[in-house]
Amino acid sequence: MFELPVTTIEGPEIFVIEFGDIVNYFTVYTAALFTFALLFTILVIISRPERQVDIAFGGDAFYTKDVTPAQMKFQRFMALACGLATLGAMMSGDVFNFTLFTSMVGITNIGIVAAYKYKHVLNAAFQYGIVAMIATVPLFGSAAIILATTGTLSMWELFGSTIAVPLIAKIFLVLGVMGEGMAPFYVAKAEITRAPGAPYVLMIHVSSLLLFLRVVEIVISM
Amino acid sequence: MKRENAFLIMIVAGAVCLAAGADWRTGFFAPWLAEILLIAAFPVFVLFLGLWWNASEGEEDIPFLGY
Amino acid sequence: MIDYLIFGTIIGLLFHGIHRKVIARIQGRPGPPIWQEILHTLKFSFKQTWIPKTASQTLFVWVVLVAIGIWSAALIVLVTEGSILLLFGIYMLHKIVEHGMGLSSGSPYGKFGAIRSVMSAASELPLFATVGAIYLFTGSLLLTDILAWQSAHGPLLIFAFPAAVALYVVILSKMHYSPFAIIESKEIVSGNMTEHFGVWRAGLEVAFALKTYVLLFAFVLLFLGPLPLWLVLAVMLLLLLSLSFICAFCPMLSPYDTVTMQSLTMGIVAVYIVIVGVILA
Amino acid sequence: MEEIYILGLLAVFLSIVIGFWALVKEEDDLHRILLTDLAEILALALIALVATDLAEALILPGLVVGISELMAISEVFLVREGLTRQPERMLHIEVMDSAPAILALALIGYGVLLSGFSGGAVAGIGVIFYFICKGHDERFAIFEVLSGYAWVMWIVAFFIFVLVPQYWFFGVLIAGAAILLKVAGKMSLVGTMRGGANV
Repeated sequence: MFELPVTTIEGPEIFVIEFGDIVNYFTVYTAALFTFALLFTILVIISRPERQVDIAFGGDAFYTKDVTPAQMKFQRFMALACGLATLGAMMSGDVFNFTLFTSMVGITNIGIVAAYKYKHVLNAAFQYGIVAMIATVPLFGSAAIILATTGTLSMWELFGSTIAVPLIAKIFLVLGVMGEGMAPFYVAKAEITRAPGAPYVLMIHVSSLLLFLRVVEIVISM
Repeated sequence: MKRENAFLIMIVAGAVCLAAGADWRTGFFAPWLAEILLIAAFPVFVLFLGLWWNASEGEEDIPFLGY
Repeated sequence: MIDYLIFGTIIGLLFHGIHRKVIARIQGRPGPPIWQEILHTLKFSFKQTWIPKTASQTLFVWVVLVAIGIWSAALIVLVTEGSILLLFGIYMLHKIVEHGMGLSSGSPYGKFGAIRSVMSAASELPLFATVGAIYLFTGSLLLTDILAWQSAHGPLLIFAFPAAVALYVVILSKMHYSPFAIIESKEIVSGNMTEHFGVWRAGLEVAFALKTYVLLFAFVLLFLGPLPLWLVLAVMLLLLLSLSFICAFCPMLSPYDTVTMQSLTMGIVAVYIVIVGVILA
Repeated sequence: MEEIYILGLLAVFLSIVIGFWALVKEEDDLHRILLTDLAEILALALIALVATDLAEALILPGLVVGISELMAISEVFLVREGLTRQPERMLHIEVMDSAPAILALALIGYGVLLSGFSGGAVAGIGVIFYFICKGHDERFAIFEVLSGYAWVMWIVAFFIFVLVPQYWFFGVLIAGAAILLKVAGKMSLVGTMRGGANV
């Protein structure tokens, strides 16, 4: 019943999940991304945090921060939520749902780092939060412009050759996803990486890279 | 990890790899199944091959660690 | 299929050995024999190994499996002539492996490597410029269609030269000893690979060999079109030699210079795409 | 129609430029949070420009996401600045001793009468008013239970719509009551979670 209009970009469609007029789909590409996100979500569940070793530069001294899983309950939960949001964004067949999942990833990313009480990590989380928040402007803006100019938000319609999506909406979409956690704003993320809890911190990168890969697919297909 | 266990897993993963490779050539099952099996089994095969090689047999000297 | 993987691993390791040899010769050292990296991998897999007590154990091991898995998948995409978007998606996922490797060990050196890996996220961006440029010309991202287009029109190297340069920079930034290889530079021991030794390092060597093979192979397929296998291998070797020359002559850049260089490449290709796709179209 | 939309779009773009420029210029972090909230409103304006019923449906999730992000970074800001002390009671007037129960009851009653989202908001204000006047001991377990039930009702209503559409009116009533509980519960949490003992 549902035929993806373009298969020359991301390979053939595998199957669709229908919720009324919201139709999620898997192609070879998105299924691969989905599997990857699933793998790392499972890793978040089953792995314990690492214990960071800090060295005092200029000497032989080092000390280990002891972290137990109980202390990391909140991060673990947030990382899990982040994984689920990423999974949703990977299979979403609707631009607005995609933007919602993206902003959810932004919120959970703030949550993952905000629980650490180190000043520089909190500072990075704050700056990152500001960027993530203002990124919702182009993010939802692009969805709104697409809706206003084409009358639909379903990727099944938008990917067809009959509908021309304005360039500004595409640029906004990419900018929005980038703001929720991608490249130009990575300096804050590099600070965040200093927080302990590798499996959970890693989820920040997993989600943002996968989102970026997905948005590239969406923008090229539109 | 016990030497026998590592060996067993390595053999199983290797067999899956070979079967997937053969399947992909002959087209007996769907090619995507062969591809997925291969992607899943090949890393396991590589790691457990090494683990089997270096697993202790219980008779070595204890290596000198640190100062 | 498994034969492709084993072939790719061995050729990739051999390429790494040649890479080291060429660099050594340019720098006036005798250098190791070219099969050194194969021996290296075998040596690592024979050595005793364990997981550091400070590490996040599951992640520490899984990251190695994931590394081999994604590059096997990339090779399969190339062999079955699938979508290059998927191929480059896998390249991006390699970033996660880099982070995971560094972060999972708890070692400060690994952590520094991982942080540098986050900072050099700009190295992935030229890749999408490449994908965009190829799409502008061929109207498809399936390797089958791209190869067919090149058989009909001639190699993309001529039509989309800046895109080829961008991909070249991308490959360069992932080579060992490259000026962009800040994540494993020696002032932080081995960067994010520091704590992965023994079997884990052997697994990573296999993954990196596949990575080198896949990236060079992809460059040949994307920009020169369908060639017989021996010619493909010869061109890959030539490409590798040119990369080795650059690696031998250039010092390691500082992290910020690396990001600047890669962003500049991205910018140039973006301007090129705008000219070709918007103004000329 | 088309021209009006373009005109509106231009106005919003201009505001976005001004807003972002202000954000770049601003040094004080607290002011930056406020400016961020202002910028967020521009996203809502962009959605509102669509000017159909669908826009209304899209604004709500956008608003929720914006508010939750705002609350998240405000919390980060508070922790970073070390502002975790309980605020002392600022306002104390006579009506706050005598009236809270009756006023809260009236508001909640009116909220129930309205039902749905706006009803939830009114009832939530009633609960907040009660908490402001009488103090609170973070009895959040009750609210969690309440929201859990509301969620279950919501799902039940959803199934009624999907499986037995002829009973849609029943479904609407359940969903309306559920969202009333949910919004009232959430609203009453505003400004009360300050990390005190959870009883």
